Amino acid sequence: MSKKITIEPVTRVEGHGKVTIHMDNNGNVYQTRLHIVEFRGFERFVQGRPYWEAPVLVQRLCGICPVSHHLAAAKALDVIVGAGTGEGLTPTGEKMRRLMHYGQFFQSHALHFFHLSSPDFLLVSTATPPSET
Amino acid sequence: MKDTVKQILKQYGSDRNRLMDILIDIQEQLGYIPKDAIDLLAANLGMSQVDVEQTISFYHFFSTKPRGKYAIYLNDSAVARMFGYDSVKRTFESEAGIKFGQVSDDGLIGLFNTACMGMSDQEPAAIINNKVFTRLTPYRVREIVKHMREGKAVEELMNESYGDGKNQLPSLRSIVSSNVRRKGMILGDDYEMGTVTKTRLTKMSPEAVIAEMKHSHIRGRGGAGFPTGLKWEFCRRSKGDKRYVICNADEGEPGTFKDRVILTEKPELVFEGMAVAGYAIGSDEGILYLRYEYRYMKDYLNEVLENMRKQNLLGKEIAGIEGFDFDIRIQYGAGAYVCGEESALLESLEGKRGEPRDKPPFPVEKGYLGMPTIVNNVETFGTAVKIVLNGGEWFTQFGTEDSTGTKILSISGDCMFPGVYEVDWGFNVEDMLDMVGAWEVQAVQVGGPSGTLIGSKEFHRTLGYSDLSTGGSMIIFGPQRNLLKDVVLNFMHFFIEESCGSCSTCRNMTQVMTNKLTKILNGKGVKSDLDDLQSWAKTLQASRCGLGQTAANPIVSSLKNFRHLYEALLQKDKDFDQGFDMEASVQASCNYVGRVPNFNHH
Amino acid sequence: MSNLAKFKIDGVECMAEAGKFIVEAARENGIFIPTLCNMPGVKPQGACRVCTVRINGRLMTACTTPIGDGMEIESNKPDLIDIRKSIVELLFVSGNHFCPACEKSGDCELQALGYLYQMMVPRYPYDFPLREVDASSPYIIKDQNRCIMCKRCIKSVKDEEGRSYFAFHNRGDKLEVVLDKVLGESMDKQTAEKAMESCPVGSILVKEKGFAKPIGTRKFDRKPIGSDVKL
Amino acid sequence: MSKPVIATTSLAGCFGCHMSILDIDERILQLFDLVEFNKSPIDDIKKFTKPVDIGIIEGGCCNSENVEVLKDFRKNCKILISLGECAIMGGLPALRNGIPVEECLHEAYIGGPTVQLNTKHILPNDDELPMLLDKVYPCHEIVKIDYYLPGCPPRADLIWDALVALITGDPLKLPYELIKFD
Repeated sequence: MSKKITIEPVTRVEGHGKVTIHMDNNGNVYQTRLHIVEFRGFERFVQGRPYWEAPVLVQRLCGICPVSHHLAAAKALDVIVGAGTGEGLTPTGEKMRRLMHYGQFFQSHALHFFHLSSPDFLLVSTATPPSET
Repeated sequence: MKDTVKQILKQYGSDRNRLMDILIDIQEQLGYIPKDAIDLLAANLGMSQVDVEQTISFYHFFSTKPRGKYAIYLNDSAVARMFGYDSVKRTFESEAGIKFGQVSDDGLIGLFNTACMGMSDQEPAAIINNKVFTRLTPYRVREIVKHMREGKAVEELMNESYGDGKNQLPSLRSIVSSNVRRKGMILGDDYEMGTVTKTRLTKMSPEAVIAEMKHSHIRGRGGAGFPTGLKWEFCRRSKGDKRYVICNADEGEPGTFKDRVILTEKPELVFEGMAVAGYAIGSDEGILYLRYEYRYMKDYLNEVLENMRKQNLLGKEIAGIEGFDFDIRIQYGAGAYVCGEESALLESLEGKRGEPRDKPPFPVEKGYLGMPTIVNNVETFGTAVKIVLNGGEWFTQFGTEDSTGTKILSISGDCMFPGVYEVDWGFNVEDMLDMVGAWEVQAVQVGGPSGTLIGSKEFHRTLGYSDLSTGGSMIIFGPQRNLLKDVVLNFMHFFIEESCGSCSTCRNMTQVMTNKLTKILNGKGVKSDLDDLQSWAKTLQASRCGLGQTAANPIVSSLKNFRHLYEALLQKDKDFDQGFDMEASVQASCNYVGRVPNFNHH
Repeated sequence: MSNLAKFKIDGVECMAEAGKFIVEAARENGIFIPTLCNMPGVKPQGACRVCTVRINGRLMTACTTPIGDGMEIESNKPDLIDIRKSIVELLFVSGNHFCPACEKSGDCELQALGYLYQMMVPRYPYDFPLREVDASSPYIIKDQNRCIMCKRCIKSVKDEEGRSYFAFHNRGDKLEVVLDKVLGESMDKQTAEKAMESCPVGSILVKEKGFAKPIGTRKFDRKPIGSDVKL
Repeated sequence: MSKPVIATTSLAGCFGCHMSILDIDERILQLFDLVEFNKSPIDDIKKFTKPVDIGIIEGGCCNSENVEVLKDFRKNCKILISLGECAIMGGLPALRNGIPVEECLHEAYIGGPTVQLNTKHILPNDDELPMLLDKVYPCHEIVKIDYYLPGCPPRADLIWDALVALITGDPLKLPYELIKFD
């Protein structure tokens, strides 16, 4: 009978995750799986909503990268309303979008470093002993 | 189709206030109300199409799709279900080859449910093309469907003998039984039509008539119980260049059928009572608002009216009284219990949805078409004739101090002799059960779903406006009945179906409380559910009309008088359970991907 | 000089023109009574029941009841506030009110009452009905998921011949507010703006104008509903 | 008196509420003085190692695993807080409620405009995968929840004030601007 180790949830990262390591009887790993299984059904339930609601709806696909999804939807709207032919998008509009995206990078990196990985570097003592992970 | 609609429009002078009559005629001549007819109506009545559809979609008997050459409406009330509704329904479905709510492909038969149609003493009952069939059995159903396939007319489907009393008259020819078990001043045979008009009205002033009514302390028989004399007086005093007398014959409260019997056996008494009221308040137009389920009485009632006109008891210069003109027309509803509420009735009379009005103003100030109007029950008008005949003083010897006179009860359910009984107010429930041959009684529903469900500890109480008030409905439940499932749940679904939906409380709370009741009945109940039901019901008190304010009564009164039935269903070991069922919830997705649900995977 | 009626609300002496509806009379005396379906210039509907007050022991709607001299009105009592909160919760659970993706958020009167009564969570289970979004008109969207059946649009949005653009459909819990196909397709821009303005929630939206006001500048972002009512 | 123990989890949420918890910025150091974190995605503890005083739940229940984690939290935590619209009313994922779950799966794996590659119409089907529920359930419709903090995400100051009040027992005065549903 195969043995299995489950690491759940994957921590110190932003978002959900689970890892399962499948081993045969004498402990050799034959398969490892990373589970990101949050199926919500956006593809179906977004249909029928007014199109200008799309950015506000899809930004809630992920709480860490809402801006990316928001901008993806905004670009899709560019095509619908005819602003997507490059010069159709005003320079200011394009710069606003880049600024928003950089803001998200900046926030995400700072958060990951100061909140999630800094305990290992700065407060080594409080980092939880491996046995409990 | 176009010329049929045009002809009907002309008949009613393209008056949008007569939209109910217009729609009824179209529905009966074409079998349904097609889209083109709606467009035509909208154009000619100066309304948008959705405004016309707004009225059509409110009433149960209007349909924008064909309902079959034979449109069958089977009564699904609590009493019908006690006497074989399920087997009759299954037989209809197997014989017609369709489910309820559908019409057969060949368009021959349509099967539909309907709320209580006033036949509780002879269930199961159904209406087929406006003809009433009572005491149905699976065998009878098979016969009816066979004859339908042979193309017989609806009258030919009736091969039973006609009902008793006036049901046998050529203009009525109905198999409905009147079941008059106990007569009193109203149902008694000691009255000759026209006596009061000719010998009393000719000598009394309108004010004198009102004085007698007030002196008799009579209160409305419809269920609300407002003093009738006062109502007439207010109306007489209200300013308005026209006044109306409306007779409320909507009789939608489940378990009530006494108005059907009064209108069958004593219609002239009711119409004369309307004339008396017209004389008292100074009105020349009376309207009988009759529920569509009683459409089978149409020719019979028209014949009675015609006869009264011939005898100068209606029409111009009635009984020679100078200046007293009064005539009556019949306006049919189209299937909406809420139209029994007087202001909803007035909205329906004006061709609109039966949504109760805000009060004030009261109908006696601003009623039909904004004019001062009195709306009284069938029985109240009949009683008025006897009061004017014998005087208010004579009337107070019957009944009790605060509930004078007699009350006609429609008693049904688990008893030997269901039917109509005229008794004095102050009659107690024990005597009533003895009278109708009901032993071993588990519960009695007094006043229909908006009334109360009482157990044996309350049978000593008496019928009256200050104790057990009722519009006439008394339903008796034997020990074998499951009160919560067969009665309370049925009544809650009735309120969900019949709510007009125009106020937030009743539109939503009836569904929310019924879901909670269903959860308890499915064995998922916990103690806090009972407290929730009790506190949630309070919100309904903010509803605009009586329907909303009493919509929680089935649950609240059964919780009060039969709490042990609820507690027996509660889960003992849990104090929190919102009814979440994991196995059921994962079924759909697992089936779709072809997976057997497994619950111990990590 | 029209006759003035003296009356009391929660013991506070008030005066207003007799016959004026309680909601307006209270407002003139600096007292806020919440409403959702009431709309200036339109006959009161008594549809939402949120303005329920108690007069001589009877529950009445303040929007439809005219002031009478010597009237004693209870409004700010715990049980009445709980009825209003209960109605707001009922409206939330019986529709699909997902505020984060709704452009009316911050200007929505239903949401504002949710804030006023600190509705953290409704006491009733969510119904999650699936209702239609009608985009057939060139200028507006009618989203039935957010409709609270208050009749403001039905009563106030009419064409020049007085025909209604909107109307009820069905009854009971299947009740909906629907847009007339013919009139809807010929609706002009001003009528569209008027229709959106008449809707207290996010059920009628003018097309292609979404999320115009940034968060923080909307009507109820800073101050609760009714805070503009003072002496 | 030992510090109260806090645990957090994100069920059918987008992790935005956890981001909002971390938006208390430098006050997280104060938080570490007040409380001790146990099972949470932002530290390494993956299973409850001791009884927990306050459990903070983000997200409603969209699949069977969410339900099991939620019930596990109910068992191990004295107090449970529903954090954010998803936990309170199902949130955005609940927009699928009323739509048959088969249609959602079909659109995503078979019928969608960008799904040409899935020629063999493979659907997610493995015993290790959580099973999709018929609809998204708010947490309080599955387990008893004690407190609710609305918002999408709830403002960081709201979370901070509420947590401090809960821990210290001081009365909670929430300024009007903090209670938002969007």
